[in-house]
Amino acid sequence: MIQSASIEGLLPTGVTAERFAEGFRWMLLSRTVEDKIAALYHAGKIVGGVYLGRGQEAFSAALGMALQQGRDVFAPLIRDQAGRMAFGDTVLSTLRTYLGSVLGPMRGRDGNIHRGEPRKGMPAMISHLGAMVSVVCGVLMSRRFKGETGVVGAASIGEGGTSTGAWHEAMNMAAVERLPLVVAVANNQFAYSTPSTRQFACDDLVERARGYGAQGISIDGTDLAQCIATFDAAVSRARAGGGPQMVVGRLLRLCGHGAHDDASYVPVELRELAENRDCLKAARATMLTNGWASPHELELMEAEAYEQVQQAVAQAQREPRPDPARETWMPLASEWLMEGNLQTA
Amino acid sequence: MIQSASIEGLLPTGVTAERFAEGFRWMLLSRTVEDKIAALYHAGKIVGGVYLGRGQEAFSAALGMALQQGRDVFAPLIRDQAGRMAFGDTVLSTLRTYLGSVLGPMRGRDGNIHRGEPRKGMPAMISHLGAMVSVVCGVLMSRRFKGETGVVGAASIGEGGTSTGAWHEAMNMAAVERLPLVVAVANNQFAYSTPSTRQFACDDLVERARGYGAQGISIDGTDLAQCIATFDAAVSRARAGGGPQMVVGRLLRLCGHGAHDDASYVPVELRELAENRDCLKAARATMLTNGWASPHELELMEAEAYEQVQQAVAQAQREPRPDPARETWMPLASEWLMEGNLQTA
Amino acid sequence: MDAAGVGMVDGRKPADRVSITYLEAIREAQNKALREDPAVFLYGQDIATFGGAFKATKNLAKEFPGRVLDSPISEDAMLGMAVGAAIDGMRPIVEMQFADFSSIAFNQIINQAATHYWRTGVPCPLVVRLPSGGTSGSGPFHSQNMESLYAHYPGLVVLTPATVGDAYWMLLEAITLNDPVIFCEHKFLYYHLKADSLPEERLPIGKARIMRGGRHATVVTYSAMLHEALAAANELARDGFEIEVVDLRSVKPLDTDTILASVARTGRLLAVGESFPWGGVTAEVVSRIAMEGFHLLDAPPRRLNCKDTPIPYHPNLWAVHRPTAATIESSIRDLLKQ
Amino acid sequence: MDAAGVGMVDGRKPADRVSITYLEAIREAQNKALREDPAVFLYGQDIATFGGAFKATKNLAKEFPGRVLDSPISEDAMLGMAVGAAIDGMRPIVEMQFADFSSIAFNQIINQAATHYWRTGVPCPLVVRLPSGGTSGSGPFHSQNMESLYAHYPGLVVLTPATVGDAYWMLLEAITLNDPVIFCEHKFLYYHLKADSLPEERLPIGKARIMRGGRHATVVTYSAMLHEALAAANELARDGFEIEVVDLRSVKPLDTDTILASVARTGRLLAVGESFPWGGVTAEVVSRIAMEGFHLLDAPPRRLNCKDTPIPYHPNLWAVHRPTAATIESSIRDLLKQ
Ligand SMILES: Cc1ncc(C[n+]2csc(CCOP(=O)(O)OP(=O)(O)O)c2C)c(N)n1
Ligand SMILES: Cc1ncc(C[n+]2csc(CCOP(=O)(O)OP(=O)(O)O)c2C)c(N)n1
Ligand SMILES: [Mg+2]
Ligand SMILES: [Mg+2]
Repeated sequence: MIQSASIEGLLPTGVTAERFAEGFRWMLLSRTVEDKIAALYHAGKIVGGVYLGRGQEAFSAALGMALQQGRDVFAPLIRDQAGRMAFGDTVLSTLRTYLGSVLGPMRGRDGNIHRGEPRKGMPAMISHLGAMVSVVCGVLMSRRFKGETGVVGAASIGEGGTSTGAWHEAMNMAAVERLPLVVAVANNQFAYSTPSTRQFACDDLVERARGYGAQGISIDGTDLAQCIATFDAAVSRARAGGGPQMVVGRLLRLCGHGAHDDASYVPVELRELAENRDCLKAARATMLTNGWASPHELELMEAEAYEQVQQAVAQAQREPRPDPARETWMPLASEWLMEGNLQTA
Repeated sequence: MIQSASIEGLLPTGVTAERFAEGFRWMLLSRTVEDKIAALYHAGKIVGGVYLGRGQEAFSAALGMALQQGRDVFAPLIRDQAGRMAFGDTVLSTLRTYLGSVLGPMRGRDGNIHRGEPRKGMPAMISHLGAMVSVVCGVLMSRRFKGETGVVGAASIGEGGTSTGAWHEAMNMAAVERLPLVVAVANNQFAYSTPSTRQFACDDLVERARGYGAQGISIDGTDLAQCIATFDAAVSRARAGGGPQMVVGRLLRLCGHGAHDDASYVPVELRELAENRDCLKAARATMLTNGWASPHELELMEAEAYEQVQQAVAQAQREPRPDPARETWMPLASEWLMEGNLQTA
Repeated sequence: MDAAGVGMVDGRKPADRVSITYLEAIREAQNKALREDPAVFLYGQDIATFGGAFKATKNLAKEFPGRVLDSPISEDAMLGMAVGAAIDGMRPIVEMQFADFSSIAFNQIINQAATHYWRTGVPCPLVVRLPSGGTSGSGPFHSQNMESLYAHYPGLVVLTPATVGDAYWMLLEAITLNDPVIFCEHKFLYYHLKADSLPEERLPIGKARIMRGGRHATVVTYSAMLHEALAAANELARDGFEIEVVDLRSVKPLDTDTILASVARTGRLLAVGESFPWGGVTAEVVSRIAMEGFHLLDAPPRRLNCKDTPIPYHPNLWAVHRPTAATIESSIRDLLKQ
Repeated sequence: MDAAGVGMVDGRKPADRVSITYLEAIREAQNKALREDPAVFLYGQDIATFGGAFKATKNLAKEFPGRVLDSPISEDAMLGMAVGAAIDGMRPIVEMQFADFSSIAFNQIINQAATHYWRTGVPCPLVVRLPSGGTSGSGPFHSQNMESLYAHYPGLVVLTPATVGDAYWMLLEAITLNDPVIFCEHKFLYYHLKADSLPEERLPIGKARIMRGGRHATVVTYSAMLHEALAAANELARDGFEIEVVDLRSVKPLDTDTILASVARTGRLLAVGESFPWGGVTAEVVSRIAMEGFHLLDAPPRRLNCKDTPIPYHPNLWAVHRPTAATIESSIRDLLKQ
């Protein structure tokens, strides 16, 4: 029953041009959305905080693409704009949430990365890191009880989040139940300002897979082809009954923790290195080099993404904001069990 | 900074006859104490529950022996009667606690395995499994702040306790701080009634060491010589700055979870096997075979242990019980901050 | 869930049995729920083959194969798992081995389960069973009453059954609710409290019950303290005092109207709870009645809780740590004098 | 700790500065504690080089090398570690990045730290700093007030400073206490609240402060709500109502005497808190005054809390979720009519 971990460096990719291009499109769209959100944030137009996935689009998009909405479950985390959209979240839902439209999935009750649509297989994250992994386990248990087979559940986590007890308990539970869980660990070398040396003391977090009885794969998380091949394979193995899969992506966060943070704590050397590791630039270059798109076509794609985002912004900005007078303040589905509001008692 | 795990099967022991005999004495004393406590429990003389270390004496005693009271810290757990005494806890303190003497270290406020003497380097466990490991980390941090070197901290845990987030967080923290922590994982194949197959899904829990950046050793926890050699070595490595050490002992609990539990859920095969794996019997045989004690000497030792226990029982039974009228009901050390008792307000 | 199985215990009619305990009622409710709703499953430490630390799930794993599962010692993940299953349409019942260990699941309960419906509009129907409260010799970590903590957070229903019938019917109703329910079972009642049979009538969740009518004072309480309060009322009846005893049954929602109506009759209020004195159920009850029933009160309201220390292990200390019939009686006597 | 550094901020006299914020006072108190007591150290996420999510520890890692440490994202172990260090003689100050994340450390706080002295006789002196309370746009998991949870459990001191001076002096005093202290700092006050300098006088922990005298009604509150209450009192003063405003400062212990004395003067009580309505500080205050000051009250006491839902993210919703000067004012007006 127990799978030992295999730690692989480079995978033969076998990724088609179409699939690579699809990944590139999600990455591009994600970057475009987030650049816009960052600009809106600095213009004071955003409600609450902004946390970007800059530099992590390849890893995230590949995970989202490997899953099937309507069948699978995906609990994204902070830096998963690309993966969310690849899984089915829309630009409009994103901007509605950030701009505070009441038509967004959280109706103004929660915001930014906390948005989700559980009925569409995307649980809404709570802030407490690690807490969503066991929730995905629960959806998978539910599917098993219902006799649905071939369902895969995925959850994202940062390297910092692996220090939580919640993450550990969920990984262990998934392995004990041999659940079809894929956990994507984005090791972007920082948790807010904290470098990995203050976060964990093994060489590569993938070394933890074996201790859970999960299969572990460690990859360069900025290489789109490798990400696609790896997540496709991990999802297939999980779907086929291979038990939990842990994919660790080596990355660098190409921005601050949030839009408020200039990341001045990141050493200069690393920041310089960083720009050369921008996964979007790399994927764009691959598109060109392989002739999968001409410079003009790429420009068109970029313009298209930009246009899509502009439209969503315009629409979300026109939409109503939450109206406290129409808000029901009803935390229970069992409405008859709500007492009158104590405030005015 | 990172140590990779080494998983070793058999160790050259190099354990002297004296040291082996010392271990045997602690084991014998522990078994004698616990047999008495179990008898008292069934006679209705014990306050609260009783949890025994039967079958785990070798593993526990060896850990306690490897440490030095006054210098080191040891957070024992449920089945550590042998290790507690080897570290400095006494038969009398044990029986005072179980028999409810107010002169016991917990003064009737807490009982049985929850007793401790933090000032003597033995924190008092709370029931929540896993929670004591980070407490030991804290004592070690404290010693480091104070500039004390060569201090080792040890914590026990069962295989079931490794499923807690608390354990994970503490292991990781210890590795990040490279603390001189020795964690003894007693894999006795059951957590209460739950077999290991429902608890974890790796082959051997020692496989988790590497993922923390700790050194891992897996041994037969019923072989006293191997236990002594292993813990001596692990404690030395930790003391010398080698960072966290994880020792996994393969065991079988030779009793119910508590004295109330007949362990009927343990499969018959395993129970039969079990008797042959009684570490005390094995150590006794080793003593005899090697001529380290004659049958007569062993009988004397047994009689002596019995006598010691009987005396402690007699004394503890004569001692006063907690008197609620003399209890201060003072949860704060800052007494002036206690409000009057609300009850009679 | 229909009432077909009413009064049936272990498949036998109550007539065949001498009595049914509070614990058996809990087991039987789970049995019935498993029988009637395929969405129900049970998850907890040692609950399968072993039937649970208190035997609240005895035989259920055998009767419902694959639906009663042993969990690892991972309270946080247990609750996270339950939330995931619940939002996907299942109705998990999670047993904490002791209420005290729910402190590890605290985050998943208050932040994940409790907020889910409000944040997303998707209900999160699950029940967390908490074996609660003090029994002699159990000590600080196997005796806690946590209803006051959970009731503080929005989005939870917190139940505290005090009778065999309520243990049965309220658990069954809890399982049908589309919200996370914290079900506080009192360990002291598990074996001690017996009924001849399961009552056929039930009171819905959210309604308090007047357990004993009276006109001199009202005691509002719940769970094990109900029985201490009833004993105190019996004692006082000898001296001609008629004490009304209200069983809250659920502490959130809290049935203020029933308490107000009682205080309107008696003019005097004592709130009794076994949990810690700062805040909690008795503070909520007394403050509500002070606000909404100020002019009904003929004397200052009173509270009685356990002492403000961890729960002591030794029976000598434990016996005076929590309220008892004797301390309740003496508190009522003082109240009657005012 | 002596008072040598009084009024000194970042090594300069207050005269050199325009003002000092609530946040700077917290930083300065930690600075002074680190300077004067070698047993003090700081532990938390991103508190070293980065100076913390709110910059409450800015520059301290540089000034006190090796004594301000970044922790992994492990709130349970952070608190366990602090307990171990505390019982070994150190005085750890743990920063939670947001109060809300202390739900992960909950078990170590209520069961390990809070019980330690009572169980073993060995004190456990540590401070947990909780950046608490709502700020616009922060949502359900970055806005919580958890003082009511922690105050419920025996063995903890729970502080809720509302002024720059209290933030400073109470934190310093907290560090010297031999008990675990939950220090609830309000994020809304961090940058908004300024004082010209640190006051030289201080009130000890455990004493409430009458922030504004009055004779028509008493408002009892704490933390950020103090400022809303003062604004409401100002507004009412225009109409000739003199409202007495009591700042609790510490919610456990809770200074009942000061409240009683105030209610004796005014005959009317409103308790205001920002945490959830069920239980909590306002319930405790109202129930105590109902019990101990019943005959002092000329009208039923009142409470005002935030609404019984998770804390909403959108400013439109957030603005009406918690009490404000306007809702406090209207509640006082109603109270005055009774
Ligand atoms: C349990 C918990 N503690 C603290 C936080 C505050 N926090 C939010 S994001 C973050 C850093 C996360 O780092 P990592 O997991 O590496 O993800 P990254 O931000 O790098 O994508 C922290 C500490 C939190 N959300 N949850
Ligand atoms: C967090 C937590 N959950 C549940 C329990 C109840 N409990 C006490 S002992 C035990 C089994 C422990 O098993 P293991 O860790 O293997 O130790 P062993 O008893 O086998 O020595 C359980 C579930 C607990 N003490 N703590
Ligand atoms: Mg990171
Ligand atoms: Mg075990």
